[in-house]
Amino acid sequence: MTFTPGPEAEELRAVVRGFLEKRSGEAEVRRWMDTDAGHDPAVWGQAATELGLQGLAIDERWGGSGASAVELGVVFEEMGRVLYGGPFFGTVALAATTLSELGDTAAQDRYLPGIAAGDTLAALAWAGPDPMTSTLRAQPDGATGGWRVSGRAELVVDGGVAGLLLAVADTPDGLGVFAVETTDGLTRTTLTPLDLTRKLAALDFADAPATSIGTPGAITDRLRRALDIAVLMLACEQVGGAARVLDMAVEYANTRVQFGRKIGSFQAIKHRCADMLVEVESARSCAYYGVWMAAHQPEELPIAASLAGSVCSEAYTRCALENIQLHGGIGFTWEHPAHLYAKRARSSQLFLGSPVRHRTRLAELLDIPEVVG
Amino acid sequence: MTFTPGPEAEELRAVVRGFLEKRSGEAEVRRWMDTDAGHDPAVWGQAATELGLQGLAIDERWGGSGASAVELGVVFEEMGRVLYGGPFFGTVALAATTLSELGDTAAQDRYLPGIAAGDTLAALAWAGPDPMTSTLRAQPDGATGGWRVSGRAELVVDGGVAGLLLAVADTPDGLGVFAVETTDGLTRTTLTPLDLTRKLAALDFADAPATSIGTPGAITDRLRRALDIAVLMLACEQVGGAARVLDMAVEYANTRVQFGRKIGSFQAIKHRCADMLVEVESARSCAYYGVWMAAHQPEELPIAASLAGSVCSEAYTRCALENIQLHGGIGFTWEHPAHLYAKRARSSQLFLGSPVRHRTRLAELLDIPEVVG
Amino acid sequence: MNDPGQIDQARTDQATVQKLVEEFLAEHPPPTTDDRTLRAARFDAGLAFVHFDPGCGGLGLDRSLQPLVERLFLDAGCADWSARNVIGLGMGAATIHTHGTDEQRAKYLKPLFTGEEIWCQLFSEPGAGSDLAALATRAVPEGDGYIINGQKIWTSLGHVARRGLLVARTDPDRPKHRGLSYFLLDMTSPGVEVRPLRQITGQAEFNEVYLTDVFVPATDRLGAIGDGWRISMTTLMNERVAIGGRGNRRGDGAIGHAVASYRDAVHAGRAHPADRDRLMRLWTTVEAARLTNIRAAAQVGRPTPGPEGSIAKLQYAELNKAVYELCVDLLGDAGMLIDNYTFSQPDLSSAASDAPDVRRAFLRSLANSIAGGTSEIMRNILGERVLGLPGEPRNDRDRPWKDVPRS
Amino acid sequence: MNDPGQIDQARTDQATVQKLVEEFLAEHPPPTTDDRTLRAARFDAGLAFVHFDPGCGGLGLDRSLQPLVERLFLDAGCADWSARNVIGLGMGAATIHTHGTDEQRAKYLKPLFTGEEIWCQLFSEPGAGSDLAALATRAVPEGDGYIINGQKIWTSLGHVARRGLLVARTDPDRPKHRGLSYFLLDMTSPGVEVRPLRQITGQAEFNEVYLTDVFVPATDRLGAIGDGWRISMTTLMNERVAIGGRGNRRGDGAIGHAVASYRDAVHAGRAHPADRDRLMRLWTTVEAARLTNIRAAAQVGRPTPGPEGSIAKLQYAELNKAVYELCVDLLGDAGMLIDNYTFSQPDLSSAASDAPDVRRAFLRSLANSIAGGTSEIMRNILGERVLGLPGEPRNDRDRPWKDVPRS
Repeated sequence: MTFTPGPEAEELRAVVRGFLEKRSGEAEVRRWMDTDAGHDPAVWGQAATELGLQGLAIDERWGGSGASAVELGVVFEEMGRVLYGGPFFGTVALAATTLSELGDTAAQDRYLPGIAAGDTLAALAWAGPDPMTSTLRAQPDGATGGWRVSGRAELVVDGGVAGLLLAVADTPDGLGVFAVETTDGLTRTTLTPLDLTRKLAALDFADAPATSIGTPGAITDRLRRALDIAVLMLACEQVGGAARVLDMAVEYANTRVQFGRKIGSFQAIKHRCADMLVEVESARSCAYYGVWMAAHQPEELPIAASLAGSVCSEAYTRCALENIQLHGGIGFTWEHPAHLYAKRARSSQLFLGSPVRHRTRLAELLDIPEVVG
Repeated sequence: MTFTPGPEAEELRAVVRGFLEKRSGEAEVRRWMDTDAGHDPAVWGQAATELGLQGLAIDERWGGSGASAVELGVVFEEMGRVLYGGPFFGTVALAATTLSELGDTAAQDRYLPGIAAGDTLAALAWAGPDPMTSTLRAQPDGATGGWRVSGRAELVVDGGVAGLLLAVADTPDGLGVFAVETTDGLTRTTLTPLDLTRKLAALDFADAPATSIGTPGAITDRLRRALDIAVLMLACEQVGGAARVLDMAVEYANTRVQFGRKIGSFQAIKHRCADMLVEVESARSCAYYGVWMAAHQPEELPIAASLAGSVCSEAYTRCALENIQLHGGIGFTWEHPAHLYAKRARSSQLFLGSPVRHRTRLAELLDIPEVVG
Repeated sequence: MNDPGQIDQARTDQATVQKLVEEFLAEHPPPTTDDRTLRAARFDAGLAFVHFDPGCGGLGLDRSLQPLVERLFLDAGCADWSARNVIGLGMGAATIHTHGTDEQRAKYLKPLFTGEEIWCQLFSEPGAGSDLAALATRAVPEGDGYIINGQKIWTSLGHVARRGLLVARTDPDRPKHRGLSYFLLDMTSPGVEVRPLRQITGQAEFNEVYLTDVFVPATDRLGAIGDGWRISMTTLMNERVAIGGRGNRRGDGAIGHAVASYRDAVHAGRAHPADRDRLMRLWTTVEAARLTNIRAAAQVGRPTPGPEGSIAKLQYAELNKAVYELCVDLLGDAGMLIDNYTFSQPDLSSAASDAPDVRRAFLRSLANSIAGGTSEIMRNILGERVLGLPGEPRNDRDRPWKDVPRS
Repeated sequence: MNDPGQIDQARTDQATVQKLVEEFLAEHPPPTTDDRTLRAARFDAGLAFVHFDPGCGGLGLDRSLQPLVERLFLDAGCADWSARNVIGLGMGAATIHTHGTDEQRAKYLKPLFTGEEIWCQLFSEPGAGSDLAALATRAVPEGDGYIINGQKIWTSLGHVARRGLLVARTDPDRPKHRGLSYFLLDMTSPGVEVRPLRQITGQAEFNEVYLTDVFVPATDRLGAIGDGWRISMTTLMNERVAIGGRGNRRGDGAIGHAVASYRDAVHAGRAHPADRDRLMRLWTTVEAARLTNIRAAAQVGRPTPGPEGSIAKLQYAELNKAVYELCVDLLGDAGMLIDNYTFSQPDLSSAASDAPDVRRAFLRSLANSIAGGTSEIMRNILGERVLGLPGEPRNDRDRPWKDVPRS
């Protein structure tokens, strides 16, 4: 079995890397991280129209390229590498994937072309730790034939800028996904994220008018699948970030001189870098395996997603914190980029399921019993 | 607060160390570890009659010295340091402590003088992982006015050589401790211990005639206290062993030359030794604190015992395994003493409560709730 | 191993000291005595640093008695200055007392103790972190003093300090450790510029200090010319003890926050069954470290802290990071937020908050294993100076400083 | 990064090889063909080591195809020789193929593959472990060959091996790495004495080999005089891949035992709530390591294993120890016992047991991070040869070997 991204994916990577290095370097990232929008609309538009990134995995009938999770994973890896601050995760990994997986063609016709074109910013909202147990509520609106969504989503990635909100909400028939496009009955509160390069908002829905996507009670498996794909995209981001901090650490260890020697010649530093390399390669294996399975062996997706979800996020955190330690004092300053990666790592470790939760899910999938009492 | 053993205890240490170095060096330990008895009766006798070690913490009225847990801890530390193979743990840490704590003067009159004199070898037997939930059974023997003990104790430290067996057994009135002195209704099976320097046996009791010590159902707290003291003696042994392997590692690192340098000059080795030092000092603090509390603040005993029980056993195992790694191939051979310590460490880590069990107990004592469901 | 005679002496001294403090407090009741007045009187009574010489705020007693004295004054309701003048009290006083002239002790120790003069430390430089002895700030003799030029970094309290502990190079032609001298710098001198250094929490606890043609009189040189490295060791040993030695009651400090975070998480249904053992593993390790500190502090008969202080420093740093990492994990989603990244310059005048934002505390903790000597340096010290393992091959120790490669 | 053209080629080759193996198996049905006969035919068909040259048991294909071939033969019911002749198949063959003369390849590769000749490795010495290049065994020219004197250690299969991969010093006046030569030793030569070396499990998997005036003909020197270090690198790189590359199905091997141990413990009421996450943490790490191995093995276009093999070796070693430590913990009290410490000398002819005594497996695992290069050496290799970090200052590399300090 070969699950390393193939030559086409690597060609894509080269293009995306070139684009992001030019349009989302550290200076850009820092400039935009202090804004509420978090990103440069011009870059976002260019990503959509010139590179087709937003539509990469969207079917061609909706203006996308119909590529697989493997290629999309490469894009997230590259974005993770530079901490790209646009609402790509909310729009593409969460909203577009959910629309694609839920298979409601009316909704797809309505929303996917805008996402692919770069015109629509979107987000997935839920209340509580896990979308599958969201405590938002939706009820039919007899007057309009539509729905009304209520409740507070405490923490929505890209929720501050998204024009299209997909709310995961409970109904008398079970879990549903609802598109909220108006600002009626919607209050957004901007939050201060630990990771300033990923914007977060709290959303209060008060009988907000909404359209159901798919049939409430019948979308559970498809939503779970969409979330697993999002977990894998997060894992790819984490691999990109982890590899970048390893590069940064090695470069510093090869430059900084103390005690008359480059510090990388000290085993205390060298062995730490070696351990980081093992972490990065482990994470990379899990992420690549995951997106490959998403594309080619969907029945393996749950295990592959939770494997990547636990391994990649811990690897990234360990590498990002190690990178600060290795830089010494300078790594603790605001001016050095090391902390931006540490914050992204730490924050994304808690997003879409903590490592321990993913491991618990894996145990369940593998039928490894829990200890009772 | 000062809980480091005081000058008297340190004087005792010097005497015990000198004795054990002379009479229980590595050659002696190896010679006796291949026997079922596991120890040299002459050394045992000398320890009792010349040094008074068996009776050190036994009250003077039964021929002991009435010293505290602090002094007894020093003896166990020194025995752990040389892996003394005699049945001191079963006889003194478990049996004598239980007799002392249970406070049944008739039993004390009968058994403690023999232990203090070095004439009685003893052991504490129970079935199942925890003495407090032993599944041995005892029932009154109407004919004799005594009791009959039944059941299988899978694993009894020093159970192969002990003439006096204290069996923790369940009765209709609750848990009791029963002295079994005869061989009627008793079958001993010698086991192959992971740690050849601590002998283990399985004991099958089949209506073995026994005498109750204290009142069944009323001894629980006292037995728990005796076991906590035994945990602390084990912790002291572990500190002695851990300190010894650290010495061994440092000595080797200061001697062995590779790449034209003493290997201790490499940070990979040096920093490992530093971490071992931290482990040893942590373990030492917990063990010393524990025996001090046992002697001076009995209400602190449960917390102090489980603290030491978790910290010291993990520290010892880590140091003992690290010592093998540090020695490289030679540390993997039967002829080098490193493995004897690793086996003692690993084995004693599973005895009288694993670290995770001690931590769970600590959480209960500190009223730190568990997660339900 | 402690000498029996010393231990008996210590017990007697403990009672003596306790009595002296009680008498002092009766004479100067904290509720009705102005803080600075009380501290001045305490200094004069020899109860400031009981192990210092009489006349220097001390009584010539054993160092192990000092924690007892501090506790007695705190228990009586006196203000806690340990954070507000942490450099002065924790490291400066002992350095000046050990190496200062009578004039220097007379001039600096009392205002340091009363809090009238806050101290900062001017050791680290951009090019001299772990390798402190490589520092490049120059001190060139001129008239009856020195002209200082260079840049220092990581100067906590630099923006409020009146005085600084400064190490500078007086002879670049000698090997690195032997060309340094130690100065007591008046921070109000012309040419001293303090700039805040923003850190990853958004705050600026530390500063960069630029020294441009700063004049220091020869009377403010501490110890002999070229003796700066040896003297700075006194400062650093005390620093490690001060860093590692915090927190004296079981369950205090970071681990207390973790227990609270865990309870909250259990209550909110966020905790995972594996979290309890993770918490307890940290709890036991923290408690073991605390007990080791107590054991070390109770060692009598040692005039200065030894390299064992690095055990406490190393453990404190690594544990603090692990504990706050757990705290953030226990927050669940809320761990993705922070209270704020607003720029500010704390002066440490308020006592440590009882309930810090654990996310901020987590970020701050990342400096614990760097500041005051990295964990790697601590392990070197433990390996070489406590365990006696050989040093690494060095090419920087015996050559003139100016010829050693630097970055 | 792989070249696209190469990947397409690899896919074609895969189909080709699959077809060749199927045809071969049709001609030589494993159920009715004697094992050695089948292996001899397989060698002649170029299906022994498909990446070797034609005539040498190979077809000149990419190395990444070999695992596929092995699996196809195993699936067809052929015997697994990988353990029984682990040194020969895992390291010896590649070394002889890469560095041997046509005569040497013709003489040694076929009996190695058929299992007629078991090989062992004579590298380590008591004074040369991690620092292999310091080895002291001397090879002195005499007549048309060499006289060998010295002592080797850690020779697995030494007691059953017919041949040995030997590195010895031919020139003590040159620097350590440059005075070595590589020999193919006939273990039945006079002067070769093999003594079992008892290990901490009680068994003796390894041996000490004493070489006293052993004659080796010049035709059995592999490569040029003084080229021994470079050639031994081929052996070691293959060793690391062989060690790290074991186990190919998810959940196989040690972690499978751990899952079984955990189930047993849960069933018996011995498991603790924290054990499940501890198990799953290991499970995920093992699975990640397994996937990294697959990724590495699938890299086409590389004639020999690179230093990345050290990733697999390092992970395998550290994980195996941690996994078996968990297994023992899960046993509860029974972890204080062992099946036996009886002395024996395994010849590795039986496949790895499905249910080993995990206590014995734990003890055995302690050698994993030592044998075949310690984990410390693996980290050096990863740091220096994969990441490009600078080496340590060395005083042993350029001096004549005889002048370098040794223990």
